[in-house]
Amino acid sequence: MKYVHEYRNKELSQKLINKIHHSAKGKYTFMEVCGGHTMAIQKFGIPSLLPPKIKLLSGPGCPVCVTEKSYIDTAIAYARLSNTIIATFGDLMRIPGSTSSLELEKARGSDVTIVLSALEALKIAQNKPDKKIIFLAIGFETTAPGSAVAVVQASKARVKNFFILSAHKLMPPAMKAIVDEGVKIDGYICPGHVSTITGSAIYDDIARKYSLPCVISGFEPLDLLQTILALVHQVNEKHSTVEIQYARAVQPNGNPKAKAIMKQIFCETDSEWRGMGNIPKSKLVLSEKYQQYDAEKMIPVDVEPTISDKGCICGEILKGLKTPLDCKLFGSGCTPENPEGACMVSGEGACQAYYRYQSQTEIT
Amino acid sequence: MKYVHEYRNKELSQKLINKIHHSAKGKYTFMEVCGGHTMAIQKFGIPSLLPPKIKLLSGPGCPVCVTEKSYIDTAIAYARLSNTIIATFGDLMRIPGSTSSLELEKARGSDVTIVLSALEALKIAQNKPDKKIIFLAIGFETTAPGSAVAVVQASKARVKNFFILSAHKLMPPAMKAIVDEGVKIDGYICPGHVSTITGSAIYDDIARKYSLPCVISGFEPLDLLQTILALVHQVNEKHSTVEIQYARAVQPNGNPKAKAIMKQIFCETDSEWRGMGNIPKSKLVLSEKYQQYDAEKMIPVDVEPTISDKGCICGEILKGLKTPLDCKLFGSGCTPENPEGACMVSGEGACQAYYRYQSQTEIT
Amino acid sequence: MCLSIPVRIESIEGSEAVVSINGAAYKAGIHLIDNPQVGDYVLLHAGFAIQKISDHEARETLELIKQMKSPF
Amino acid sequence: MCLSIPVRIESIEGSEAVVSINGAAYKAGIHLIDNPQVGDYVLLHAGFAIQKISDHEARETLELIKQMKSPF
Amino acid sequence: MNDYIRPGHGSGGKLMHELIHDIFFRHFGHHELKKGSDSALLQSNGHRLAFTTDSFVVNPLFFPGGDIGKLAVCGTVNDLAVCGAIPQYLSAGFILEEGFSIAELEKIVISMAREAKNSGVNIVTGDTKVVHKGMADKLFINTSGIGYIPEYAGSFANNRKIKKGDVLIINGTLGDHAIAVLSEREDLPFQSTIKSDCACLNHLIHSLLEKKLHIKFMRDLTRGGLATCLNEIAQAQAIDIEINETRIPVKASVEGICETLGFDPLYLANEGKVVIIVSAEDASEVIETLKADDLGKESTIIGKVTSENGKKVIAESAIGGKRLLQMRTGEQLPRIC
Amino acid sequence: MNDYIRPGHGSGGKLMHELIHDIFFRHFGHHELKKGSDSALLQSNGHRLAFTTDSFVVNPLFFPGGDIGKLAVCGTVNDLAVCGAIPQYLSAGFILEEGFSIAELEKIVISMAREAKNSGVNIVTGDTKVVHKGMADKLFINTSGIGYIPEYAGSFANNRKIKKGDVLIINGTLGDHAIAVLSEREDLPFQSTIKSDCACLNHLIHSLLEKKLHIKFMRDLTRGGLATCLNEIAQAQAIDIEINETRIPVKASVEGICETLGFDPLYLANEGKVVIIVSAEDASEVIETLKADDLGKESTIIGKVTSENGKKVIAESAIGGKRLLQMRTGEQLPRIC
Ligand code: SF4
Ligand code: SF4
Ligand SMILES: [Mg+2]
Ligand SMILES: [Mg+2]
Ligand SMILES: [Mg+2]
Ligand SMILES: [Mg+2]
Ligand SMILES: [Mg+2]
Ligand SMILES: [Mg+2]
Ligand SMILES: [Mg+2]
Ligand SMILES: [Mg+2]
Ligand SMILES: [Mg+2]
Ligand SMILES: [Mg+2]
Repeated sequence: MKYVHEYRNKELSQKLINKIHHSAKGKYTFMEVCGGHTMAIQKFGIPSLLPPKIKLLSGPGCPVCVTEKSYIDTAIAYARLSNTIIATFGDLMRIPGSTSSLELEKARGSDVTIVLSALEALKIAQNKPDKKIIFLAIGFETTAPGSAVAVVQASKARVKNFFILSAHKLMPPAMKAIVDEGVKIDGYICPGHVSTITGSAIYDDIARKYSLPCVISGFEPLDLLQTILALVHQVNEKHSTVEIQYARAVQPNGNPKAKAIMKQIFCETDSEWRGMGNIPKSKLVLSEKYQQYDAEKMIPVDVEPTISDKGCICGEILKGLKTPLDCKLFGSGCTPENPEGACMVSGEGACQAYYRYQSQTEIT
Repeated sequence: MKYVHEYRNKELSQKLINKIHHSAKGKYTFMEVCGGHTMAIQKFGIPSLLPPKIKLLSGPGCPVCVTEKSYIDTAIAYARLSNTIIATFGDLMRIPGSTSSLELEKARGSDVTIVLSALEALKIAQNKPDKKIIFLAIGFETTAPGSAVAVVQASKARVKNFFILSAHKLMPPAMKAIVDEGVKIDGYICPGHVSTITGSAIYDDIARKYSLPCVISGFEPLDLLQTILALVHQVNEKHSTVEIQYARAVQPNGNPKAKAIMKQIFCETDSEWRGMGNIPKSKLVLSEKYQQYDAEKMIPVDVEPTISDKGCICGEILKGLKTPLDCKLFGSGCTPENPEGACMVSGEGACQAYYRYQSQTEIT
Repeated sequence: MCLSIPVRIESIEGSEAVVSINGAAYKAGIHLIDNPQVGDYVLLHAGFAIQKISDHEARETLELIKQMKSPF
Repeated sequence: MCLSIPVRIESIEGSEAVVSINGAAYKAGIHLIDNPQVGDYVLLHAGFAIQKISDHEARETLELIKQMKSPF
Repeated sequence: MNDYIRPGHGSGGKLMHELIHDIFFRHFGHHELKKGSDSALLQSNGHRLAFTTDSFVVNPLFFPGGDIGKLAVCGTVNDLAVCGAIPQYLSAGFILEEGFSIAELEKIVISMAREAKNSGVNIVTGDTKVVHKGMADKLFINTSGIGYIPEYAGSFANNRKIKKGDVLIINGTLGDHAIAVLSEREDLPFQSTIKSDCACLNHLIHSLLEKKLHIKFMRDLTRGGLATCLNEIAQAQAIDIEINETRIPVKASVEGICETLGFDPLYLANEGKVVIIVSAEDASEVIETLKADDLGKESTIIGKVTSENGKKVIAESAIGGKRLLQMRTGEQLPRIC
Repeated sequence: MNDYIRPGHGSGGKLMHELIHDIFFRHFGHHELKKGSDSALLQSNGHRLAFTTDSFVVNPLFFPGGDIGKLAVCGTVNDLAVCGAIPQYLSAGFILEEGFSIAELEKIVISMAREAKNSGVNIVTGDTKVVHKGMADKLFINTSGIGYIPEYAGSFANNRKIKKGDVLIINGTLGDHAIAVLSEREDLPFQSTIKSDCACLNHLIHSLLEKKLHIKFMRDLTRGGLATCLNEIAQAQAIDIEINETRIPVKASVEGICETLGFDPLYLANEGKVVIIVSAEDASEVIETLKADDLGKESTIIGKVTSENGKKVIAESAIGGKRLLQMRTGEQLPRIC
């Protein structure tokens, strides 16, 4: 068993689809907050298989889409310094800052290199002691532990030229903010990989205080269909509890080792989210003790003033208030080749996902 | 009048040739010590126009050919240092050192750049304050004043990253050494452009003590033919004085301003000459006061041990004891594309000059 | 967010493991995993193993669906 | 050695002069020349003017050859 | 953001198509160029020719299953062959970086010579340029190719009418080339046994044409992968295409690496794959013929033409859901989310 | 010292010839390639074709009198034309560096389109590759070209016998291209009004062929300059050539810059010059025909064939002295001595 194709079985999914069709009575709006879910939903054409009364909304689950523009502007400012190497996941390369992007800065001569892991960035620092390596630490709770490991390793090996620029965001505060904003949803498809680290307890508040069904889902079609079915059942039965559909990977207690190292290295702070405004305690930054690895603390740089997006409704899409089709720019002024907003840049940004995997109903 | 084509007049040169044929009685061997003369002689096919009893020998007048191999090895060692730029006249690029050449080091990634003047090298230093610029100061008395100017300018502008690696050689000591070595010649075609700086007095010793006719010559065919005629006359009349054929450019006193700045910056020292051994007081190095611009004094470097040439008779050719045709490697083991010795590298090295402008007698 | 796929641990050296991604080998950090063993399937994310996969739970999930009765 | 050709000084600024090489312009150092004037022909070597050319001597040399009697 | 060349302008997707249309087609304007087909089909003094060109800039130069030299021959041979031409003559233009090893150059040249011989073409004209250190990435090769259109391929080259119900066939697995090259690069630390599919397809294609099977269209997959290729076909031929994702052959390890990096195998580069459109009744004979060749062993039907008047490509997923398959938008970048 | 590519391997001289013979001719081996002529003369299904390729890597991209685009069209058109072919179709392969300005690209493409139109060729197939920043020097272009051999040029293309006494004609001044490009480069601080001679010579050449003048051989001068070109001719045709240096047209400013840098104009690159060998009796009519065209205004006889059985090139100097003129050995470097 390899835990992938087994969950793409057509017969079994047909069974779930039938069951969903049978169980769905009223109207349901569920939000998947994880961009990976958005992608999988589109890729497998799930909307074309659901009854029309079930609507899936895409939430703020793409760490790239929610990254504040000023963060990109800061990264670009660093990229323009000489003797500096920006190490980044490919995701950030094309995100538009106020007047440029990392891809464009690279094209103009900056040293911007794509890494697959925080440890790779650290290795570059060790191989090039003359340069300052700034690792763009983005991602949610899933990715933050890796950055923490890199900082611990840098500290052990006394590496002096490795820095991180953190935009690690936390998922639960955003999920709460969405409901606080008044977005009408009937349940959350909770992010499976975030939950492998955090465990399920982080959603307890949402289920209890906001009375929203929460199901932690895997990423294969059977996972998602089973999750949707579970949400439909909870709604039908007026329950609101946290269920773990993705039991093969998610422990109720998450990954204690990863949680411990995150806690050791990072502390929580308030943060801007692109299009969502300030959310309290929603971001991880290096704690006092690890300041020497904090690019912002150690490397002064002039950042150009942030210019706000014109016409982009990314924020409202992230909040689930609108869909990409509501945006006037979608598909004309804003395409994956020339993205206006962050949601069009990332492969799992709601706008790009819509653009690439447009559902069958919209096709015909 | 533009002082070039007027001296390439066929009729006038025919007059001189006739006169030479008429005046030449015995056998004559004259040496041109300037590579520029060697080039001009070959380029205009002068040997094919002279009576066979007049033989022209090429002396040590190519600053590249006489540059000791260890100098190239040192330049290569500097080229291999990081953060260092070698600025050089094109002449040195292909000179074989013991195991490499500057061209090859550049191909391997070293920063080696060609300049047209010492001031260009200084400009590079001013534009790139993070790098050390080492200017390869080669050439005889003609070129040394330019290097001196660059050092003075560097000093005035307080440039701290400009250095010279000097191989500036002096002509008269070598001309004497040749006769001391026992080379049989009947007169010197003295270097015209060296003499614009030094004036004519530097050859007085040679004319007087060695009883050799000396004529300072220009570089056009009429100049050379007139010089050869003058030498024939001196030999016929058993004179040995210093004449200035190149009067339009050479003052008896030379260029006092240039001589003064050379004296200010440089002092004389003994030096190896490729193929000629050590010659006392034959090289210019920076004087005590300007040490901070002396690469060898300021930038320590490990130079690989010098490997001596195999089979190359460059030295004997420079001394006028042999011609390139006497070399077993000439044209097969040693070509301008793959030079074995320095005389094949420079366009005015005796071997390359022979290779490229082989005289009509050898052609047919 | 958070691309992640199940990979198999093939060998372990210190805090790094060679994992097999359907046959392709990759060196992953296993700093975040307790007691990793050769043969374990783990989720790989951004160069790190972030969690072991429970074979038991994996089968359970499928079994549940298989045994579900069709509504029709 | 010592490639050098006669060039004409076209303009002077400080210790640099624009010289004309048969019509092509080049900025040469004139640090080594006393009293350089626009219109002077100088020998250019390795970026520097190294000596003025005497028009008088230049003509003299040619005249000498012209007036030489043929031996035949 | 539009004023500079970005990697996506060369990655075979939408950005590249825009550049080609806005700059090259607009100014060069020739109808054969504007067709955007694999080769230009030309008349030269009453004679019918196919003519094509490609430059090769792969890094690394050597990879499992091939090297830049083999690629340079195969790419151009294939562009001729898919147009129904018999490839005859190739040119070879080399741009060499100062410092590049002549021994490596020779290896590459030998590889080109071998591949040319195998595929029956002659390299008849060439050019060599050297640029200074740092001004090129070791070596680039351009090959241009000429072929003639044989009688029996004539009607093919004129495009038979594609009809609803016609099927699409591919001759093997997707993405092997892209992943073989990527795994060889130091910056992508994967190790695998995946080999590039790089191969000359002219004999394989010839075997179809000779049998006078009713081939309606062919195109070789290259940079933009299957999805881009199908979109090009759909647009150029004005048809709707539907493919079935479960039928598309992809090696397990290729799929795994894709999932790790966030790549889609449908957009990965291939260098020995061709998409063939035939009528449904000919499909089995075509597949049989393809399977008789080593390069066609895994040939399979991947989809069908669903409309004679459209330009969409639809993919049906493993569980039966459908989605619109678009051109790739830029270079695929490894990502974490 | 032999194991690495050096600039001289691309400078059109002896090093390059060695590389081509030892590596390319040896392994590719086709007789047309080995002829080393400007274009390969081919049979395609009974039809006679000329086929040629060149890559263009000039720095800077824009220079007085032209740009890389114009050069790319002229170079290939000329290689076809000097073989007696009527140039018809060109391919255009672009290698673009990330970050290159699309506006500049468009300028270059417009220049190519204009030059193609003027010379009557069509750009019918193309390719675009993008390499990462620092992996190429802004932009490289490859053009390959096809032409057909018209009836009246047929015998020319088969090489008439060159005889002792035949004369060599050139259509204008040497070295303008090389010096125009050099003076535009920041590292060679000359300012001059010298313009590149870059031009398509096909109409000029056509005017000779149409008149059925007894042209015996033509070759366009490019990288290696006149001296290298004449040596190639002498070797390929097994003749001795003698040229008269005073008759070789060189602009005064070009000559001056050469003397300053230690260059020899006989080895400087040209991009709109052709050497033509004709019998002495035809010379005046050929020159008259050439002079009727703007590109041939300064046509002149520069030398003659002195033996039908040799391979030497001799130059007679201004004062009547003679010397052997050899191939250029490497890139010419500016020097002080
Ligand atoms: S389509 Fe573009 S502009 Fe519109 S909301 Fe999405 S990202 Fe913003
Ligand atoms: S031919 Fe070469 S090896 Fe012989 S003396 Fe001259 S430089 Fe030396
Ligand atoms: Mg193709
Ligand atoms: Mg092509
Ligand atoms: Mg192709
Ligand atoms: Mg060529
Ligand atoms: Mg390189
Ligand atoms: Mg040519
Ligand atoms: Mg060519
Ligand atoms: Mg050419
Ligand atoms: Mg192509
Ligand atoms: Mg560049």
